[in-house]
Amino acid sequence: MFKDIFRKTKYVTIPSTSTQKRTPADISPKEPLNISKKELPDGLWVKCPKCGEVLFNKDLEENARVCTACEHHFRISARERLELLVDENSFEEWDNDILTLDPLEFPGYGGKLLEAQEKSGISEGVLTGHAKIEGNPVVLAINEGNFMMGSMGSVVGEKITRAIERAIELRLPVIIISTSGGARMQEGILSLYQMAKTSAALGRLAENHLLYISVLTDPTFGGVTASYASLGDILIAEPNALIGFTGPRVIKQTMRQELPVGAQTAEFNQEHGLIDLIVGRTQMRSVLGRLLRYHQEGAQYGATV
Amino acid sequence: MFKDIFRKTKYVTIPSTSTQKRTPADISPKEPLNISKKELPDGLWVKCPKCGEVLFNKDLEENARVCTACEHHFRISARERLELLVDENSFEEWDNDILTLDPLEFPGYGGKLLEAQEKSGISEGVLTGHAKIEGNPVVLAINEGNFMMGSMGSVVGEKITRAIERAIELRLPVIIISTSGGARMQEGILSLYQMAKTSAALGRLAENHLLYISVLTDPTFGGVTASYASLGDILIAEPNALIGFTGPRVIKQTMRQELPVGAQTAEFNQEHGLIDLIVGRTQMRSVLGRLLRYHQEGAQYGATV
Amino acid sequence: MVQLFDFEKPIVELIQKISELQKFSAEKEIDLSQEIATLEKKVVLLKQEIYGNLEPWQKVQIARHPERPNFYDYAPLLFEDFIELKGDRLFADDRSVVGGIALFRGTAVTVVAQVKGRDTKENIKRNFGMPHPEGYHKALRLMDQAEKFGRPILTFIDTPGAACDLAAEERGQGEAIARCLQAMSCYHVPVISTVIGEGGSGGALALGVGNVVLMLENSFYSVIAPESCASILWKDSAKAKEAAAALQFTAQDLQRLGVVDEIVHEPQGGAHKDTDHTAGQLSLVISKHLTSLMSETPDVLREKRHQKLRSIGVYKEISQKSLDNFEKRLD
Amino acid sequence: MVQLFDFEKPIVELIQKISELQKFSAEKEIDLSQEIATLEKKVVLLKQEIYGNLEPWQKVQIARHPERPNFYDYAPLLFEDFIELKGDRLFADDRSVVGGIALFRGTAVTVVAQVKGRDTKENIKRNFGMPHPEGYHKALRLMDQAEKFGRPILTFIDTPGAACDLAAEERGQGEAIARCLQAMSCYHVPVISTVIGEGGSGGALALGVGNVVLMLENSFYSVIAPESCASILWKDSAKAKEAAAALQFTAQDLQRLGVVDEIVHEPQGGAHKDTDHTAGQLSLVISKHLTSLMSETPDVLREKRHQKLRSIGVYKEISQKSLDNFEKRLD
Ligand SMILES: [Zn+2]
Ligand SMILES: [Zn+2]
Repeated sequence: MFKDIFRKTKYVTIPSTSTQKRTPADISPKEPLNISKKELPDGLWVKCPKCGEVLFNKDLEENARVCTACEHHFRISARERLELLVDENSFEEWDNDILTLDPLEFPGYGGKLLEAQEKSGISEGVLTGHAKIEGNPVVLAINEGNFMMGSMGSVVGEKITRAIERAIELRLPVIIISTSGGARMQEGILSLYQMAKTSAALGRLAENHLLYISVLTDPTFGGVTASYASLGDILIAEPNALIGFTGPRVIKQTMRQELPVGAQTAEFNQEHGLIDLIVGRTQMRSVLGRLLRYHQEGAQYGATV
Repeated sequence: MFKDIFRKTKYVTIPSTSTQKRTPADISPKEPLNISKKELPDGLWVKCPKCGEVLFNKDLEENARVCTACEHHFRISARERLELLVDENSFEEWDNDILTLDPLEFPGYGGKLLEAQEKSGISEGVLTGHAKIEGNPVVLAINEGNFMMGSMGSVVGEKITRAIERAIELRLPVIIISTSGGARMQEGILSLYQMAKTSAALGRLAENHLLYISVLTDPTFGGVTASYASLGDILIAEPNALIGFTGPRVIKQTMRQELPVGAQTAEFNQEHGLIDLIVGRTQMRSVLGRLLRYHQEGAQYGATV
Repeated sequence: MVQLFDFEKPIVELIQKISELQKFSAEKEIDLSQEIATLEKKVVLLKQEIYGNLEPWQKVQIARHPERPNFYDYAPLLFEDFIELKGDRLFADDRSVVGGIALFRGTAVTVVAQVKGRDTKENIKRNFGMPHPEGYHKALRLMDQAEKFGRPILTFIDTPGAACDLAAEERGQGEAIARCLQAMSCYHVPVISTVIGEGGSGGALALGVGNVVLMLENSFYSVIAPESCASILWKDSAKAKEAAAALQFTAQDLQRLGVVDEIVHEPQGGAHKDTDHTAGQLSLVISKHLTSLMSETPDVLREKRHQKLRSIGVYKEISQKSLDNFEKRLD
Repeated sequence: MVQLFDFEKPIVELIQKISELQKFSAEKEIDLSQEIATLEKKVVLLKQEIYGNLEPWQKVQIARHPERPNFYDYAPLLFEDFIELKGDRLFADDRSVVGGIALFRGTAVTVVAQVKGRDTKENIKRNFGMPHPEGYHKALRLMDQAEKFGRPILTFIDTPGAACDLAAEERGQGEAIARCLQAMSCYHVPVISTVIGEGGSGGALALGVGNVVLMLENSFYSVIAPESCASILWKDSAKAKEAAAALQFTAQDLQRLGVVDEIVHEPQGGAHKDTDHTAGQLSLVISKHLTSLMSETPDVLREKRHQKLRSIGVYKEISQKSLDNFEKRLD
């Protein structure tokens, strides 16, 4: 059943934004994750959108796509993340045979789905499966930000729910790595209730005393923040990742409230008591590995089920 | 076993303070509950310390010692409160045979105890027992503010703990009515750990799915706020009662912070989400009766023990 | 005076016309009773036509009607007693969420409801019915207590959405909602959630994880406000009407999609035309479901609620061969 | 340079005298080795006498010594790994309370500790080691997780007391502490609480509900700060020394009173004279108790902790006859 399905992204991805300082307006549901995809002539160089440093693409790859000058974390795909985190050849993908329908026949949804599939190279906004991290078996779900902002419709909700249910069967810990604009409006109420469905599954996981680590990456918002992404026993964020419930643009539009610089960053969230740990991408594997080890079944003194 | 042990207070109690507006400095651990006891020649008249109205003592008694002009709640003794709350002849006192020792041989403690006993007419700072409120059986504990500020030493902690333990045996709800300056320093660490002891007993009560209503009256502070008084399923306060952890005088002395007028009142606490209900003394019996009725054993759909 | 919608104007105009005719008939002593009777029949038909075929956007308008009854209007009609319990025990008492213990047809229940204000002053106090995290923490505290004491839970949903300001972000709006979802899904007591007005997104769903989900006929319950949807999709919030149709968020839509179990009838024109009648309908429907839920064991109740949630979603599972083809296309 | 206390001055003066004699002896080439040897023996005796008979008030001074090792000094010496976890998930991360998951001699444990600052800047950040409600909420969250995952809990107490300001009152300081007390008393995992510096009142007790309570030799643990006690009783906070004696709050007193189970030895003069040694002692004693606790079943552990709490307190039960006499006296 174990199958290596890592895919290489085919393009050098260069976000075109040149914002030097992180302000909350950097993200809104309207903004695609990779703002543009320009291929440099030789594909060798990338300019850091934060510090402006021009980086060897190879150096960037080797540094987990974290700027070697300023530690800016470039957005990466679910499969890139998988490759960075899990033990080689340990990933077994689950439920990639569940495909999205258009139950509301929502204007334009069909086209958007096809486009997202082309762009991301995967069938939906989350990758789920079983893997090992530093030898520790774990059930893993990773949002794909390139797929309609990683938004949650019926399929994302179903795949995450099934992954959690299998973790309960297998008595394994769960790690979910979020990148999402929230619930996917094109599936209406069905998307909204995926929040309840995934949360319910996590409720069962918690009652089974199984560990759930939620890793929040840039950006995580809306119905995903308000469901599975916030329900971790341990919440880890990548540095400077924007995390919140309402996007800054909506706050500005509806409340006429301009968020201060630095609002909704990982650091802001930690200051306000909402995040356990901020972990740089290059350290993530080690920290997850240690946390999994300290929660191994049998390591416990006597969990009270 | 049922025994009517209501006692009438022997004096007309007139607090001498003439503060018109409630400010936090009204209470401190140094301040006795009834600031002075002046007997008016005929004992017929009492002046309201809040609005200054001169009231017929008889009218005041008939109105549960609540000022008929401004609704100021006069401080009352545990036995007066008992009489106001429970069904006639329904009170059975428990554990009045536990007496206080002076384990640290603390300077002046022995004398203070005797004085408090003389003044309050009871042996310690809490009255416990079994009673009925509007026909609903309940275990009741009432702090006696006249006994060393209702402070908690070994005996108060032990009596409250025993009352809770008996409630578990009898499967009865518990109501504790607090008036206290906090832990009693003259018994040192033993007083401090009464906070843990009473909280532990309430933990068992909660695990048994038995109702605990905590009624906070003026004043409730320190180690009592930081233990049994705050652990109610439902927290009820009397109007304008001062409730807090640190007394306003200590805050002023240690932090050089002057509390705003109205701080630490029941209303302030409710505004800050810390109190469920503010109930005037004349309504207390009815509200407690209804709450007890709605929590009767057997009324539940299916509590999950 | 009750505020009128555009779509109601033909009815009002016709009624006005009748009254003019009556006046004319009286003044001029001309018998127009037959004509008037015909017109009055036409009013009935017109009402049936208009109110019976409300478009989604019209329902949104009714659901947001400033005189639409809120929880405080229904409470004294639904309950023999209601003891309001306040506060999250952490930070504040959020007045956009109201809760407590009520007596419903003789059964003690825990009630949690979202409440909008009736005027500007009250709306400021209640933040226009948009709860902050402390509102959800209060809801959670009261519902946890219902679970502890085996008391059924009734929730009433009526919010444009959760508060969307800096304060809400600072205090963890997302987690507050998520905790409600998780907790509600795990309770062993009957939970009935009723949408009585606006059901705005995650902020509404936080009280919506019922064994039974009910909706008043003219309420709506949506993943996103129609204006925001239009603004995101078509960069034009004025296209809210189109968005309202696309989102399929009426009670009838949601029943079809398996989210709503029963629709509670409103008087013609909306609940605000007759609060007593609406409350009576609500009471009947809630009572019927509560009786039925209370006949189940706690474990079964919980499992059924879970299964209900579990089943929401539309997708297809494809064969391995189709999958291979699909993947080839992507490569 | 390490700050000196008055009571240490005779030792320092004697050491200075010896060094003067040595200098004098070297300069003048006079043999004073015998005199110096005698004086050096006297230093040892003087140290034993002074440090071995510290009065309560002197222990308070050592416990509050600005260079007394805090949790962050011990952590790398006690644990093979320590992953700090922050926040209460409600309002803020309180830096006067530090917690996380640590590896202690191969066992994963949850650690919660109070931490004072080492300088003014850090003290402001850590509020002088005085936790606000969010600190206790964080502690509770982390300890609840330890219970969930069956992980032993180690708490380290070092606070002058819970924060005593308006903000603390607004956010429910009393309830926050009470919730810790109740939760800790109900856990099924081993809980070891160690007072490493100041144990200030309810704010300290909130982390003190252990199966085993340990105290460093020169720490103290009191129902009230001696200054406040003196101020209340004798209207004179300068009488703190007398209050310190009356309150009986040293490790030795608390062991006698049944609260403290074992005293952890400090190097002569206090922990700050040798942090490594103190950490080694701490590790040994904690390890011994942890091993012993982990051999019990969860239910037994919980019951024993409960019984320990249950037994704290001194009072007498009198006969009915004595009671009658007592009541007569009061009538
Ligand atoms: Zn850079
Ligand atoms: Zn008055």
